[in-house]
Amino acid sequence: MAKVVLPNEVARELAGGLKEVEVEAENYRQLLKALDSRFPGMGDRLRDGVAVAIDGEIFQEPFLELIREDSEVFFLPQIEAG
Amino acid sequence: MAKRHVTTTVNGEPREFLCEVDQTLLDALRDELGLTGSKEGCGSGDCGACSVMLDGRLVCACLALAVEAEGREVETIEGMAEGERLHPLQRTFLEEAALQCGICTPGFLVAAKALLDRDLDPSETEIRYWLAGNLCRCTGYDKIVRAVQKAAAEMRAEA
Amino acid sequence: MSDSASRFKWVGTRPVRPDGLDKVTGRANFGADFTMPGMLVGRIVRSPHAHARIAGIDASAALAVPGVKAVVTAEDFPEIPDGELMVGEGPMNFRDLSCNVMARDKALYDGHAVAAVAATSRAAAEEAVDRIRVDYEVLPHVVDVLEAMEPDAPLLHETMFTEGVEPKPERPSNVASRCEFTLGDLDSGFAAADVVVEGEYVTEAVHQGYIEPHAAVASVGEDGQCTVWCSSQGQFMVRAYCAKLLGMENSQIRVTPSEIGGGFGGKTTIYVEPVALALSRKAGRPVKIVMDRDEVFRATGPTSSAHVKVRVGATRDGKITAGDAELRFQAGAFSGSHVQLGCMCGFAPYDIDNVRTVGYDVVVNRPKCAAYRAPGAPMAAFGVESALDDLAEKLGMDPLELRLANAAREGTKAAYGPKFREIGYAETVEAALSHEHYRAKLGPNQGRGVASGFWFNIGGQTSAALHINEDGTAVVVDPNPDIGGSRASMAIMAAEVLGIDYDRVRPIVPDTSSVPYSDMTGGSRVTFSVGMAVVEAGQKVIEELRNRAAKIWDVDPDGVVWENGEARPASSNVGEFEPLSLTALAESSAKTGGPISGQATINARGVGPGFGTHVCDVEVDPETGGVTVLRYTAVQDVGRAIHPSYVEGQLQGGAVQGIGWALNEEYVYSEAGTLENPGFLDYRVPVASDLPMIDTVLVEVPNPRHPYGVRGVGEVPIVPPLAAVANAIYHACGTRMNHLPASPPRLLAALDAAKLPEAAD
Amino acid sequence: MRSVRYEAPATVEEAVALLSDAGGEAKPLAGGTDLIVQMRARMISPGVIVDVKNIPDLLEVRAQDGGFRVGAAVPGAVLGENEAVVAMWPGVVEAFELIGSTQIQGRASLGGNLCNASPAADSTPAMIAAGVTCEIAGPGGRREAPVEDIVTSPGKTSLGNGEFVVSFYLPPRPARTGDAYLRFIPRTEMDIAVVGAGVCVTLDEGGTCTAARVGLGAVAPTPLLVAEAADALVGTRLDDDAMANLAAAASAACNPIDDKRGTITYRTKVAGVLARRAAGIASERARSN
Repeated sequence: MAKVVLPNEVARELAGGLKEVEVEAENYRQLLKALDSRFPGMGDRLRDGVAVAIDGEIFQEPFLELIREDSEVFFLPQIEAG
Repeated sequence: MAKRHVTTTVNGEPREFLCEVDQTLLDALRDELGLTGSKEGCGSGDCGACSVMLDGRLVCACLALAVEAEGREVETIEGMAEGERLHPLQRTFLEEAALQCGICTPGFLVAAKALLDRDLDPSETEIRYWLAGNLCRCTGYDKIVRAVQKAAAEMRAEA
Repeated sequence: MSDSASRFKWVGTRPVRPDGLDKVTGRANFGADFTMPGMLVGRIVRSPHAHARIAGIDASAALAVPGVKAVVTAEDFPEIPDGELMVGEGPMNFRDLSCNVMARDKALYDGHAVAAVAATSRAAAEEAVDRIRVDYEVLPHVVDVLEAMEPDAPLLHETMFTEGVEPKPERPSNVASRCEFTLGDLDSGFAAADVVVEGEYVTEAVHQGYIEPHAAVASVGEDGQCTVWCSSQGQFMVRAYCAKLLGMENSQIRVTPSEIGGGFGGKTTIYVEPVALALSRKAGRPVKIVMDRDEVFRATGPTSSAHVKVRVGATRDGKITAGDAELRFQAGAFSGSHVQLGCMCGFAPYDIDNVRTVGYDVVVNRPKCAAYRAPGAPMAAFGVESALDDLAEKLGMDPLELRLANAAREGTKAAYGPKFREIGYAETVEAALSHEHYRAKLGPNQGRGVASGFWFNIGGQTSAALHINEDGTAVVVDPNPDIGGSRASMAIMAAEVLGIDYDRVRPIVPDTSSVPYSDMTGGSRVTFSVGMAVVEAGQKVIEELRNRAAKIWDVDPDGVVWENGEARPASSNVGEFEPLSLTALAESSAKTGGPISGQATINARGVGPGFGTHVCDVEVDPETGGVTVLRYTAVQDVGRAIHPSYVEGQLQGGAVQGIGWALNEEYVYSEAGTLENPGFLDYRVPVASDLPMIDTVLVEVPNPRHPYGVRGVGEVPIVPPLAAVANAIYHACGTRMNHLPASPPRLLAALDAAKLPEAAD
Repeated sequence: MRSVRYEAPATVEEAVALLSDAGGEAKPLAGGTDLIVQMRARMISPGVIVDVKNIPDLLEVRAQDGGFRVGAAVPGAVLGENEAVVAMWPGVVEAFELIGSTQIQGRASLGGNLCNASPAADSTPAMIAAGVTCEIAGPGGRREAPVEDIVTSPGKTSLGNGEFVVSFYLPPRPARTGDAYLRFIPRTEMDIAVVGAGVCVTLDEGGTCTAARVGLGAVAPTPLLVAEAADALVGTRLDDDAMANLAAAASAACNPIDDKRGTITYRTKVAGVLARRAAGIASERARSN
């Protein structure tokens, strides 16, 4: 099970304050689906405009990135260009 | 309002143009003569991107009227290289990576040449003060100062 | 410095940049240098008020001026619904963008565009600008971030309800959003601390200060097809944003990037481009708009002024146990300060178990903020790095040793959550510690400050193509405007991968119709991402070259290798063949299958973050508050420097922008909310005589996920200087400047308040 | 649209005629470093621009009665290259050369700097300290006036209709006399003075100050001649007490404003600091003269 850390605001609004959840998924799309079925609305909320760090690497527009059994997934704001 | 006819010398060549009385020399160079190497960064003499030589004096072309060029000699960045041969400053700016975006570069080159034309051995402090009227936002000036020092050294060796 | 020399032929060398000659001879064409036949001059009417309802606009007198061909107002732009859309590289609120480009209903800051005219001459256009009658109903205004957060502050947007707070606010306010990042448990972190330091740190708004004003030429044809020629950090951004604002499709607009005279984040959005298009559409002729410098200052991209509170706790032996920060960023007239990024960056260099950062994005009656080099990070780092300086003093520790003891390393959980992969922060601190500068003697009234900084760096959507010309030379099609020498880096990487001479590779930056989409030049992504695409395109070319050689030799392509710019038989088993050079293969391409080219379209992955550590010496004149920067050294992990001169240049330029931010640059507003210093005379960017040489140390901890080890380098160097300078001032005179810029009046007032350094000790 | 004329008269008389005929609508153009900026910013729109640089008197530097006559349109770069003037009145030349960049120095003039009537003009306090006078031409002929009598308020001068400044007279420097000018700016170059101080002192053979003049800039609506500050020096050996009294008198004379360049408190304090520092340099020069 991958460990997923939700953004504070999303955790509060959609997950009853639960900040860390464990999710079974092989890629990011599956992960988002799994989150959405557990916390309805979360899939939409996290689809666009967020970046994700999977095992330390930041993906600005994640989609099919592989998730491992022991992966750590963090949601982050997108990083803007300077 | 009738335009004024101006006869002048630009980079050694006789040139004529028509201009408004209140048109700046910079606008005339760029818009009437197509010499867009001189840039407008501020229009108030604070950035030096429009540096040109007017009768042998370094000036901001944005702070001179085009009509003042009548009968006088103007030198711009476009006249700095001799044909194919770059001025040593143009070459050292390239070698030392003394430009990033390049918008301030023509002004710096014209100003630095004016310095080396009168003093081939300026100190770092003299270079920095001479060029204080030329703003560069990219380089932090380090490589520009080094390029001027290198060109000066080469020109001293040649002289 | 590195092993580059032995392993690479071109990577790590310092050849002359391909576009250099044009730039030293005045031939290079920047935004304002382009003209079209029949072109009109466009000028913009700007609000003289900080906040005013626009009751009406009467353009009849302006249209009567001889030579005036068109006037546009917000009515000439489609009204766009509120909300964010995904376009290009991220979400954008196009209603806000449209209202920023041309005020609708309300003018929200001094300099806000309210109308525009196009005329046959500048004089006629200016006359028309004067004759446009705008009926303003002046409203109360607010320009200060803390005042704007007060419940009774003048409200900019009746529809703004703070996001990110529970329960949802019932009343609108100027606080667009609140964000929070947490790690561990803050209370237990502070409970474990023996020493706690805290402070409030204020920075003023600063401008990117690029020397080239915004400029665009636009032409709209009768068939609705448009061309735009302009200076920006991304021609695809200009195309997409203009299309959205004008209700067009991307395919209707072709944008050709000019050379760009500096951007630093400030040209990652649009201002004059859609206005020129709207004027051209109405006038039926090309229109050119070039901003004056005062327009650049009044109406384009400053960064946020900021109010930052920091609290840090540590054990007696110097282990940081907790970090807490609250950041209030002023966004200008529309939401979108970079406070979230500030929250993430402040503590990022350190391994701290318990961190909380809270951010507020606040609108005020000032121009809408734009990105500025490592957007959000310098203000946060100013707070954290100043606090760490206090902490080191309280602990009796060397400030660099304190940083080293707490340095984030590979596997450290970053303050914003995820674990770092390969990073070189500690290496920068070690390099600073061992630098001769750090041991050099100081005189009276002199002090030394250090500070570190972090930036994520980004990758993103990128394309590149590599065309082999018929004579064996090559063209690199680099889709990103070259803001600081990136064409040289692309040519180096192309030459390296193909194994040919640098001089035989010519890079170009094409228009939007000539190359697939690419994200903007910014975020320190170009050398990394476009370089990656160039290498991939090069590998495709090599594969094709091996195929062509195989055809000529009548062997299997697997039997051909590409080495040193030549096709060779993989082994003697393949047969005895003379190597085929790129030139030979190119010259025979008609026979072997036609032109040879490779293209790559990628979403670049594998970004490596960057860290820097700066050392600064200053001297303070205790009688005038004047500060002289005596010596400056910027150390940074750059991954691998493709063209070290331009990497050094990024460090030097970033450091000097940060020095300007620390010492003299600031937006000054009048009581009426108008900008007092919209020019280079009183907006004081550093000049050559203000500075020493800026020494650089390029630490190379290669990014293993880039073919040449590249990390982005452009953003990081502006992050440490604010605190490095402020810390140096503190050590010179004993007065801590919590409010930047430390301009002479502000510093002298602080010195006098502290009753001179001797009394304070 | 308003039309503007450009005239480049060859004599002082022609210039006077052009200026007086146009009433307040005409503006003399010397270096243009203020005029063209103001025109460009549309702060002013003169009906006639009278370029005075074709008039020989305006561009001349010549020795006269032991001092120097300096044309009102002589650029800073030209005066700075005149070794004799620099040797006699280093403070005046240094103040002139502080105006703007090298580029500005190629154009900026003493006449323009004075008649632009900015309280912060660099050359004016230095000229006041050195006792410089200016020759004014006008419909009523020519007259000579002390520099301190010209500026009456920000942007306004005592010049009458049709009058303009032709030249400055730098008087012969008395024995054991030295002048100096210092200004404070936030950067090292390219700023307008936040405070400027010009000091001229004359010493007797024993080192006692027998005469002094102190000019201050950017601390009041006009450049100031501060008699009390000079009085603090005269009769002293310019010891620390005298210098402290000078600083106090200079600060006391200030009547500045708060603006984007500095605060009242700042300007008042730093005026004293700079007056003291400039007096130090001036006295060094006086001793070596």
